[in-house]
Amino acid sequence: MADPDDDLVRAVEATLFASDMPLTPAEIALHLGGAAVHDAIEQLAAHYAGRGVHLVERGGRWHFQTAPDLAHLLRREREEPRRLSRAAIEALAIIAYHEPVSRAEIEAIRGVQTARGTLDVLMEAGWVHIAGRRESPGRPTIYATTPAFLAHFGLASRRDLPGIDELRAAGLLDPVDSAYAALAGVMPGPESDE
Amino acid sequence: MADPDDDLVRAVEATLFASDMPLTPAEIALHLGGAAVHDAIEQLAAHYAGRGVHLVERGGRWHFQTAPDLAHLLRREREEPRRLSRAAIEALAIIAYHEPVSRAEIEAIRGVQTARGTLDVLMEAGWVHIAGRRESPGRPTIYATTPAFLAHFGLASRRDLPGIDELRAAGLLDPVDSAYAALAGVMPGPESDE
Amino acid sequence: MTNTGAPPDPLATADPLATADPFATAEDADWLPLAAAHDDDDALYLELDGWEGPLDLLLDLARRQKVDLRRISILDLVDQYLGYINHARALRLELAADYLVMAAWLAYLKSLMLLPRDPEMQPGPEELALRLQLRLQRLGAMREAASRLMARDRLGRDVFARGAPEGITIARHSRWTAGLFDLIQAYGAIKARNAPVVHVVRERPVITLEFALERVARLLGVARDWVDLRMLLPRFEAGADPRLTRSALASSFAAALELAKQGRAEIAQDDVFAPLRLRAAQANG
Repeated sequence: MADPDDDLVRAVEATLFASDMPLTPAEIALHLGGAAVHDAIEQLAAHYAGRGVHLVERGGRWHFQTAPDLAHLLRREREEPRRLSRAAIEALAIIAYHEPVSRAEIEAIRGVQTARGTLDVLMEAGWVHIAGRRESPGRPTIYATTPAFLAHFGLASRRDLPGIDELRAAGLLDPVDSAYAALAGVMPGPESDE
Repeated sequence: MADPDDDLVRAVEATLFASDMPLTPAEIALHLGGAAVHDAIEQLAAHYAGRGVHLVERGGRWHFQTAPDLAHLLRREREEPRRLSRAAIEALAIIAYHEPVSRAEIEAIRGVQTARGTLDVLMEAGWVHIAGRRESPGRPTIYATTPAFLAHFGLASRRDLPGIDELRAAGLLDPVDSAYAALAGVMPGPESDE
Repeated sequence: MTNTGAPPDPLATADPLATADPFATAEDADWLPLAAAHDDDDALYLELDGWEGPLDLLLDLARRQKVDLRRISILDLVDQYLGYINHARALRLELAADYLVMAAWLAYLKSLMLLPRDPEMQPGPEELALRLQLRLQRLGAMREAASRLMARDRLGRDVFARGAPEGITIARHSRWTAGLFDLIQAYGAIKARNAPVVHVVRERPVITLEFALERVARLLGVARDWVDLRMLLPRFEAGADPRLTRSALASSFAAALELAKQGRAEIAQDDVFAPLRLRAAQANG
């Protein structure tokens, strides 16, 4: 316990336990007078790996959460008052797998117009934010996911999105135009035929 | 980890971690389908004893809290220089010249009420302390300056404060009107000409 | 906007219905109340079991072929779709327009696929069919991804953050500053403010109207000659407050007006901004 390394581990542990939001290593270090906290975080994550509480990384931020296998014991009895609609769930998935993506691109995939409120609901939940505008005609607003999205769905980063590598390899994240062009062996865009 | 005892310990750990209030053993047991949780709690408390977070009992209820020796980490201090308000510096001056004085006396001298926070600021700064109570009706609290006050203002003792005569010589006792007139460069009145 | 299922030009003349975008039509709801979607007979969902538009219905029908989406038969799919729509019509279900638009477009696609190929036509029926297939694959992929995402251990539902974190705060600690001069100046100000009140009404740097009236009347006397008003102003020593001079001019002017009004003086001015001249009232003159 007198080991200074242990002291740092304890300090990082206490800081992460006490924080009411996930912290980046830089934020932890700032709190601890600029100490190098990387090793301490690794040590803690390893220590908690088998316990009832895990230390996890979500989008570069660390927080403690209960072990997933205990979900059946802890799941809250009361029903969620509101549930995401299918439209919102699909829009969220499309944003996550394609980000950054415009509303028109979401609609092109879903084949239906997206009600104005749908994206608002996702932004209100804190999972999606406006990521700027695309430098294309009309300069449409583009959307991307937030660190809170990663935290909520238990993803260390977007690379952990289920099946994203397979989808990308199969070309299913490419627009229909370029997928068609690839299949038909032609350049995308209008063909200049006679 | 496959040990059922360990599973119970993990479940108790997660339950206590996720709870938003301290829990009695009976409440924990209720959460976990009526299991006997006493040993698991003991085990957890022992496990956390040397860590950055402790499992502690308060009035029969258990909860996690930051190790006492690390509690200072929860508040990172940042010092910011701030100027005293006019009200505060006037109150301080009155205390310095007239100590010990009661709040009512300060107000009588200043001619305006003194907000409660004003004296708090002076005490927080370490320049004023409560010097007891006056043996008069209502036994009001009386205030006096501290050695830190002398140190901050570079005074060897209160006798170093300039006296009334010196203040007058320095023009600091001139009525506000004439001080203003002097600044504005106004001639004193029209001469009575022929 | 990137709707690649847009019909080719010939289609536009062949069937005006099909010029409408067969995709991107219906709007969708946002938050579903728990299990309420089926209870309210929303005309938009028209007992079509809650499909979100024709592409959604097509995807569901395609999945019933129980083959990889890359291997579905578009002709069979078209038949299934048209069959479904006809069935719904037979049941007198109210169909949203976009389902009918899609039906018309698919019927046209089917006719293209069955008729002898017209080499002039761009894009050809194979391309239209392939593009439809690609769209179905993409929608299917996202729908599956969405359900896998939703099935993950979600924070606040399956895994939980600490229930009662102490919170970490940055306490701002004020270091108060004040100098000795501030202190004694403040004390001086209090003392001055509360010094035994001896009210000395100071003469203000103005010439009052009463003063000017008395002075102008006295100087004007019974002068028969015109006098410039400025000659009647009190003289101040050099460096006197200029406000005093202005005040004297203003009140003397007002005094002149008052005297004229009383019939004790006459005023003349030859031009705008010219000197103002004054003389005693001429008896009945």
